[in-house]
Amino acid sequence: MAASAVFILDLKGHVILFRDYRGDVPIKYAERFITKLNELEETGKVTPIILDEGVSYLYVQYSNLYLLIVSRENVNAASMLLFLHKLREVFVHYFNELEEESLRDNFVIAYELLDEVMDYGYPQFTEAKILSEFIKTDAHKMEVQARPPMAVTNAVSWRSEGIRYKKNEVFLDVVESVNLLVNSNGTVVRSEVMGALKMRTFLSGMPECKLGLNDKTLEGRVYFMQRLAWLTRRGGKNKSVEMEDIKFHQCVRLARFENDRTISFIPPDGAFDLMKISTLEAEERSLNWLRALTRYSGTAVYVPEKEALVWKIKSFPGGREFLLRAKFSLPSVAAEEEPHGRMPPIAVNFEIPYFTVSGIQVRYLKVIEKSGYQALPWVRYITAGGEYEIRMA
Amino acid sequence: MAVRFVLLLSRQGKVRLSKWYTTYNQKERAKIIRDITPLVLGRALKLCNFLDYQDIKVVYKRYASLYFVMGIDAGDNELITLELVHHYVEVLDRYFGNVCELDLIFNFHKAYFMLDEMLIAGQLQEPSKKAITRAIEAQDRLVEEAKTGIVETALGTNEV
Amino acid sequence: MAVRLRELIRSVRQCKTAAEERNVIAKESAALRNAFQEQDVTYRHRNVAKLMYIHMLGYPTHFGQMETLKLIAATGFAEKRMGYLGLMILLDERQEVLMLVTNSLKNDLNARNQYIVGLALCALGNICSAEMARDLTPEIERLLQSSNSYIRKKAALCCTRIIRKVPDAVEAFQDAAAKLLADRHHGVLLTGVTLMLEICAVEPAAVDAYRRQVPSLCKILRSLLMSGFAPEHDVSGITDPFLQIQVLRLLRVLGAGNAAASDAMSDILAQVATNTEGTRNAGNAILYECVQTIMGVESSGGLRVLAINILGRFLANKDNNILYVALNILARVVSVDLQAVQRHRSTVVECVKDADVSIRRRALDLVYALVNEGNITALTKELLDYLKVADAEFKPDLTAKIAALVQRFAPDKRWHFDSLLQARCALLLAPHCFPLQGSWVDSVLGPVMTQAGGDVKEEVWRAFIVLLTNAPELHAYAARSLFRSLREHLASAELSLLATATWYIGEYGELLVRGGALLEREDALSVGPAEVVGLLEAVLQRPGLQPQCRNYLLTALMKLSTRFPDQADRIKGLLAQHKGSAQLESQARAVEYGQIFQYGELRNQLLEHMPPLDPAAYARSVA
Amino acid sequence: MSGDGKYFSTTKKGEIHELKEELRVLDKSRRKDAVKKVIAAMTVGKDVSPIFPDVVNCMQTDDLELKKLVYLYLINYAKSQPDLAIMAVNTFVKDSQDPNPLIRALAVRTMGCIRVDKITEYLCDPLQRCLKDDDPYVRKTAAVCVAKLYDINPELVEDRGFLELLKDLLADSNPMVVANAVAALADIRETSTQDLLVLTNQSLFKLLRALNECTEWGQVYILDAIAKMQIKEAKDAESIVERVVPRLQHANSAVVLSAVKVVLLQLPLIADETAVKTLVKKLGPPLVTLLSEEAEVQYVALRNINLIVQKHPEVLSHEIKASQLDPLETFVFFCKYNDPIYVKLEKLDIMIALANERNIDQVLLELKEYATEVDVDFVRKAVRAIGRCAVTLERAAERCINVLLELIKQKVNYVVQEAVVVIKDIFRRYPNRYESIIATLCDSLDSLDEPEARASMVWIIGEYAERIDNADELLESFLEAFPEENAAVQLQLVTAAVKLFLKNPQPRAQQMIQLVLTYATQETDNPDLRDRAYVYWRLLSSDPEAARAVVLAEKPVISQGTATMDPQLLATLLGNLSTLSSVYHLPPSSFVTRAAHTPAPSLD
Repeated sequence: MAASAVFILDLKGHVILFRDYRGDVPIKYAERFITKLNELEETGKVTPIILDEGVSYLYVQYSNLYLLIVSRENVNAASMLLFLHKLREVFVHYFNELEEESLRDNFVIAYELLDEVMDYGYPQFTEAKILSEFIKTDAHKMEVQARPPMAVTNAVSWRSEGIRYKKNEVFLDVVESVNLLVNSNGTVVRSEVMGALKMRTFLSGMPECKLGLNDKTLEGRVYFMQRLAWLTRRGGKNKSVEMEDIKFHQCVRLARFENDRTISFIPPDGAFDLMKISTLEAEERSLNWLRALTRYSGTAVYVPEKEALVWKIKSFPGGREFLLRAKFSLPSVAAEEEPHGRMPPIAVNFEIPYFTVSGIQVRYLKVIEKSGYQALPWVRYITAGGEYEIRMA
Repeated sequence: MAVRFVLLLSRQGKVRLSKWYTTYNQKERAKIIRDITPLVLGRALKLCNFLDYQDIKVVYKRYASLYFVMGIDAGDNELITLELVHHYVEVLDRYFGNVCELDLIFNFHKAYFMLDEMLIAGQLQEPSKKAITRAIEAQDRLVEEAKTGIVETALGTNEV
Repeated sequence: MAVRLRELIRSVRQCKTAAEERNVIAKESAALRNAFQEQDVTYRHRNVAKLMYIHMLGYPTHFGQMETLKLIAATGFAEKRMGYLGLMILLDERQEVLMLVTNSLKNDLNARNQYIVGLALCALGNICSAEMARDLTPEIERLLQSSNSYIRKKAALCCTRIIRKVPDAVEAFQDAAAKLLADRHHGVLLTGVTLMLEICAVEPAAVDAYRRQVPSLCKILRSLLMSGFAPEHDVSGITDPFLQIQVLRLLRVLGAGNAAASDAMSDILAQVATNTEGTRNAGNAILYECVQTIMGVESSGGLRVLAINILGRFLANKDNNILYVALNILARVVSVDLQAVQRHRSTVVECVKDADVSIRRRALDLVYALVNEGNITALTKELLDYLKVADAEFKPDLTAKIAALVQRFAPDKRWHFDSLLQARCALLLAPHCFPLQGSWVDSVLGPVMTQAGGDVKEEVWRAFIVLLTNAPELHAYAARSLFRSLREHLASAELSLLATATWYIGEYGELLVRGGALLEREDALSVGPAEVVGLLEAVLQRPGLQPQCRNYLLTALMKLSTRFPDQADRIKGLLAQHKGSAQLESQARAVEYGQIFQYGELRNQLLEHMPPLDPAAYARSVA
Repeated sequence: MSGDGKYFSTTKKGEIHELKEELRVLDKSRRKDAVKKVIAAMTVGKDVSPIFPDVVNCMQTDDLELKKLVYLYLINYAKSQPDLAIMAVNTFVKDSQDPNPLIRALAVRTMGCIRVDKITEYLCDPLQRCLKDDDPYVRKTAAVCVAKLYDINPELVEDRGFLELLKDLLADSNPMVVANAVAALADIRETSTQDLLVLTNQSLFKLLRALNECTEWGQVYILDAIAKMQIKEAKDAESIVERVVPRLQHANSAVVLSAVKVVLLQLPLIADETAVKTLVKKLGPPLVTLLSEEAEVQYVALRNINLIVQKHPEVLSHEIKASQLDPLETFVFFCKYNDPIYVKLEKLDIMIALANERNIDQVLLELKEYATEVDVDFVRKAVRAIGRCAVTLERAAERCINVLLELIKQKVNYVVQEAVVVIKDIFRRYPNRYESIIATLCDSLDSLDEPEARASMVWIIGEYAERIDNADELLESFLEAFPEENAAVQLQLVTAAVKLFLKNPQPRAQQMIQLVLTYATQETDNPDLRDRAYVYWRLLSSDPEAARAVVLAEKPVISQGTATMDPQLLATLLGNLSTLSSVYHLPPSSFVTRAAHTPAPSLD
C-alpha cells in the first residue's frame, strides 16, 4: 500500500518534478488533479485528500507549489501527508527556500533526493542532515565517492558518529504559547497553553542525555506535574488515570519513559523539538486576556496590504491597561465578490521572556559521553501569544 | 459576428492583455482564462486554430512566444476571426515597429488603446490598418502636446 | 516615493516567487490608496494605469474604481484617455458606480474634439448598461448622422450594444442604419452593415424593410470584387474581406425564405463563389461565408452545385482549419440538404479519427446527425471499431454518442443491446481510464455521467428503462443481465446501475426465477426468490448508499413481496427497519408499505406491473 | 497566412536533434549537462524517448550523479523501448557488484523499476546476492526490490525462492531491513492469494523489538502489519499493547494513529475490563494532540476521531469529578477562525457527537457564533448541527429550536433553507410539541429555492395540512412548476397532494390530485415517481378507506442518531485507521483500483 508517484506542481498544475515509483499513475494525472481541485474549490468542497475515479490525491500546498502524492491503493494517509511535509523540510534544508525557481535550478539533486527518500512508494529515510552527508549539492565534493552513512540504517538514524565540537554546549528553550479564544460578550471559550522544549545541541560524539523537570508535585503546587500522571501514579486502577498530551522527538526512548518515566535520549546534532506538551493549564490566570483597556499608548497604523490595524505597545508593565478605539470608514466601492459578514476576530501577539505560565522548570540536564567531557546546559523560558483571538460582535 | 473576449497569453500562460465584450464577473473571467490557457498552450502546431469551449468558439493564433486568443459566438466565421487577429497583430507591429513581447508588457495600455480603435462591442470598426494607426498617433500627439504645455486650445480644431 | 508604471512592471517581473509578487503588489496598493486618499491629481492617470496593471495580474483593485471616474471628469485628453480605459477594464455594466459616469459621458459625446467623442462612444459601446443606453440614445442618434466618419462608425457599433440592452431603441436607428450603406468610408460601411445585422436579430420586422437594400448591398460587394489592388484595404490580394463577409451575412438574413431577394443576389453570389481565390485564408473565409449564404437562401440548383463543389474542395483540403470549417458547414446544412451531406459520409467518419480533438468533436456531432435507420448498422460498426483504439480522453464522448445513436435508431432491440455491450467491452480495454468497470449499463452510462451534471445522467438511464419496458421480448433477458451485473459489482456499482437494476429486478423479478427461453449465446441463470431478495438486501446494506437508491430498493422489495409470496414476511421485516428512518421519503415508504401488508388482495393489485410509458405520448407531453 | 514568423520571433531549432548532438560529444561535463537537459525536458512532459540509445551510452561512468540521471531516464522510458533496455543490463549487473554499497543499492533499486519482463530474468542473480549483502543499506533496498519483481512476474519470484528469503529478513539484525521486509511482504500480500505474514510467536516478538529501533516510517509499516495480523491469543494481544502503547508519545502522527489502531484492535481480546477502560482512556490525549499538527494531518485525525468516538465514546469523555480545567472538553474541537474549511466541517461533526446535556449550552453558543460567519458552507453545516443536537438531545431540543428561530428571523436565505430542513426532522422526532412554529416557517416560503428545503416544506404542508389555513393555496404554489422540480420535491408533492385530498376532499384538492397524478404517471419518465403515483392512484380508486389507513398512518418517531454507521462497516474502518479508507469512510474494496496482477508487456 504505497504511493504511485510524487508530483511537484506549480499552482497552475504544471509539472515541475515528477517521480514515478510504481508506473500505474502516469504524468497526465497532474492535469486531472488540478481540474478536480479547481472544481472542488469552486463548490467549496476542497479537502487535502481527493478521490477521483479510483485515484487518490494527497497534497499539501507550500509557497507557490503543490506537493502531491497519487495512489490507487488504500495508503496510510497520515503517513503520506507527513512524508510530504518531511520532503518539504528536506528540500528547504537543501535549497534554503523551496519554491518553483529553487526546484528548477536544483532539479538534479531533487531527483536524487526523491530516489533516496522513497522507494517503490514507501517512505524510506527523511533526515535531511544525514542525507546531506551522502547526497551533496556541491558537485566537486563528489570526487570522493559517497557511501551511505551508518545512520541511514542504524537504530540512531538521526545522528552520525564522529561529530566534534571544541566547546560542548546545549541550549534548551522552554517555550509556552497561550491560546485563547474570547467571545464577543467577553466569555472565555477556550484557554490553553502549549509547551515545547526546543533544544540546540552542540555536542561531540554520541552523548547520552537525561532530562529532569521540576517535581514540585510533591509540594502540590504545579498543576502541570499533577497531570504528568506517570511521575507519581502509574496507571493506578482506581484513580483517574490522566495521561498528559506529550509528544516526544523520535530520539527519546519511549519504552524507557513508559517504564520509569525517565526522559533519556541521544540528541540529533543542532536544533530540534525535544518534546511538545499540549493543553497545559495556565497557573497565572491574570494573563487570560487583555480586557477593559483604558488608555491609548504606543502607535497604531492601518496597514491595508495586511488588511490589519497594527498597534504596537512598547512596554506593557503588569497591572496596566490600555485602550484603543479605531473608526473605519468604508469606501463607497466594494470588491465584487468580497464576502459580507461579520468582522474577523482580533488577533493578539505578545512575548514575555523569562517566564512560563505553567510554572514548568528544568531541574537538570545530564550529558554523559564516553570521552567524559563536561557540557554546559543553557536554559531559557519564554511565554508567547499563540492563537490569541477575541471575537468581534 | 461578435467577439466576446480577446486574450493575449504568453507561452508560460501569463496574461498580457484581456478584454471582455460580454459581461462576465471576475470569477467567470478567471475561470475562462484558467480553462482556456492549458487548452491553447497544449495544442500541437499542425492542429487547427479552433477550439470548442462551452457555448463559444475559441480562435487562437501563435506568434512566436505569444498566443492571441479570441472567443467568438458559435455561429461566427472562424477564418475571418483569424484575419481579425492578424489585423491586430499588424497594427501592433506598425505602431511599435517590430513588436516584441516586452513592448506589450511595458506598454500594455497602448495595446488596449489600439484594440479600442479596432473593436467596439466586439465588432470590427475599421478594416484599414493605416486608419487605426493614424488615429492612435493623433491621440498620442494630443497627449504629448498637453505634456509639453501646448494647451488644449489646439484641440478644438476638429469638426464635430 | 511613488514609482513610475514602468518601474512597477519591472519590479513585478523581477519577482521570483508568487509571494514576492504579492508583497510588491501589496506595497504598491497601499501607496495607491494613500495617493487616492490625498487626492493626488498630478499622478492620477499614472496611478490608474498601475491599477489596471495590478488588476491584470489578478489582484483586487476595487478601492481605486472611483479614480477612473475622476479622470474622465478631468479636462485633459491624457487624463480622459486613461480614465476611459480604466473604466472599461476595472468596471462593467453591473456596477452601480457606473451610473455616476453618465453625465461625463454626455458631456464628452458633445465635445468638439473627435477623439474625446470617440473615447466616450467606445466606452459606451463596450460597457454601457440598459439605463445608460436609454439616457444617452438621443446623443447617439445624433452622432450616427455626424459628418465625421470617425464618429459615425463608432456610433454605429455603439448602437449595436444599445439595441441589445434596450430593444425598443431599434426604432430610433433603423432607418439611419440603412443610410450608412451610401457611405464611401469602409469603416462606416462595415459598421453600418453590422448594425443592420444586429437590428434584424432584435427586430425581425426590420428584415422586410431592409430587403429594399439588397441591390445596394450587391453593389458594394461587386465593387469590392471588381476593384483593383486597394492598398488601404488589401488582405493577401483580396479587398476588404471583413466587409465582404459582413455583407454576405446580411444577404443571408435578407434572402432567407424570400425568393425575390434571393434571386436578386444570386448573380453576385455566383461571382463571389467563382472569383474568390481559395489559396489564402482570407479568400477561404469569404468562400466559407458565401457557401453558407448560398445554402441559407432560396438559391437556384446551379448555385447550390457551386457551393457543394466548394464544400467538396474544402473537405479534401489538407489544412485542418479548412477541414474544420467544412465540417461546420455540413453541420449547418444537414437539416436542409441531407443528401449533400450524406455524400461526404466516409470523409466525416474518417474525421472522427483525426488527431485533432476539435475536428473529432465536429465530426462526431455530424455523424450523429447523419445516422438514420438505413445506415445505423454500418456506421455503428465503424464507430465501435474505432472506439477500441481511440484515445482514452475521447472514449467517453464517443461512447455516449454511440449509446445515444443506437437508442435512437436501433433496427431491433436485441441489436441495440449487443451494440451497447460491445461499447462496454471496448471501454474495458482501458480499465485505468474507467475504474468503474461496472456492467455494460454502467460502462456505457458511466462516462456520460462523469461528464455531465446530475440531471443529464439520470435522463439517460431513465430513457433506458423506458426503452426496455416497451420491449416485452427483452424483459427476461434484461432482467438476467442486470441481475448478473449487479451481483458482480455489488460493492462498486454506481448510481445508474444500482437504480436501473434495482428498479428492473423489482418490476420483473419473477422472470428471473421462472427461467424461460434464453437468447442466443446467453448463459442460463438459475436463482431462486431468496437469492433475488437477498441481492437487493445486500445492496440495501451497502455503506454510503444514496437515499435515492434506498427509495428505489424499498419499492422494489415491496413489489417482490407480491411476486414472491414466500418472501413476503422477510420483506416485511426489511421494510420495517426503515420505519424510523430520518430520511423523509424512506420513512414514508416504509410506513406506507407496512400498512399495505395488512391488505391481501389489494396489495397484489396495487403493485401489479406498471404500465410502460408510451414514448410517443411522453415525447408530446414534454414538447 | 504565411510569414507570421516575423512577429514576436525568436528562432529555435529542433530540440531533440540538438540534444542528440550534445550527448555525442566527448567532453564529460558537457555530456552530463546534456543528460541534465534531457531529464529537464522529460520532467516537463516532452517525449525524449527517441534519443534512448544516446542516453544509455552515457551509463557506463564513474560519475555517480550522471549514473543516477541515466538510471532515472531508464525508469521512465525502458517500457517504451524494451529492446534497447537490454543494453543497460550489463551495467546493472556490474554495478550490483560494485564495492560501494551505495552503487550496489542504486543498481538493484533501479533494475526493479524497469518494468520490462525480459529484463527481470537478468535481475534475479544480482537480487539474490543483494538480499544477502553484508551492508544493511543494500539489504533494505533488495527487500523492496522483491516486491517490485513480484508485481512484474510473481511466478519468477516464487520459483526463485525470493519469498522465503524475504521472510528470513524479518529476523534480520538490522531494524530498517526488517521494516522494509515487512512493507514488501504486505505489498505482495495485496495481490497474492497466500497470506505471507502468518504469525508465529517468534516473528511477532521480532517485529515488536524492531519497532523500538527503526525509523518513524518503519514503525508505521510494522504497526500496520501487526494491525493486519489475526491475533487470537489474549497473551499476544497484551504483549502487543504493552509494546505499542509507548508509541502514542511519538512525535510522528502517523506512528501515533497506527499505534491507536493496533491498540483498538487488541481490545476485544483483553478480558480485564478495567485494563480495557484504562487503555481506552490512554488513547484520548494523543488523539487530541494531533489537532495541533498541520491542517492536512488534522483532517485525517478528525476523520479518524469521528470513527473512534462512534465505537468508544468514552475515549474523549471526561471524568466529571475533575474541575472544568479538564483538557478533554469539547472545546478542543471548537473551530478556530483560520482553520481551513475542511477542518472546520469535521470539527463540527465531532462537536455534535460529543454534545451532551452538560455542555450543550456552550456548544449551542458556539454553533450560533458559526451560523453568522462568512463562509456559506460552514454556516449551513452549523445550522444543520444545531438541528442534529435538537434531535439527539431531547432535553436540549427546545433551546436548539429557539436558536434556530432566532436565525430564521435574520432572514439570510441559505440559513432559512437549512433551518427548514432540520426543523422537519425535529417535528418527526418530537411530534406534537413544536408545531406552533409552522407559521413562522410559512413566512419564508418564497425564499426556498433548494430542493431539499422545498421538499421539507412540502412535507410539512402535507403533514400538517389541517393546521395550516391555506395549505391548499401553498401547495398549489409549489405545483405550478411541478415538471421542473427536482425528483425529491416531486415525490413529496405527490404524497402531500394525496394527504391533502384525504384530509379534506373538497373539489379544489380533487382537481389538484388529478393533475398531479396524471403528470406523475404519464408525463414523466422517472420510473420511481411513476411507481409511487400508480400505487396512490390504484389505492384511491379502489379503496379510499385503505388509502387513509396507508397514507395517513402515524409515523414512528425517527431514530435519534441521524447518521449512525453500520457496525460492520465501522469495524472495517477502525481496522483501517489512518489509511485512506478511514478518511473516505469507505471500505477499501470500493475505491482500490490496483489490478490484481497485470502481466508486463513482453518483448515479442
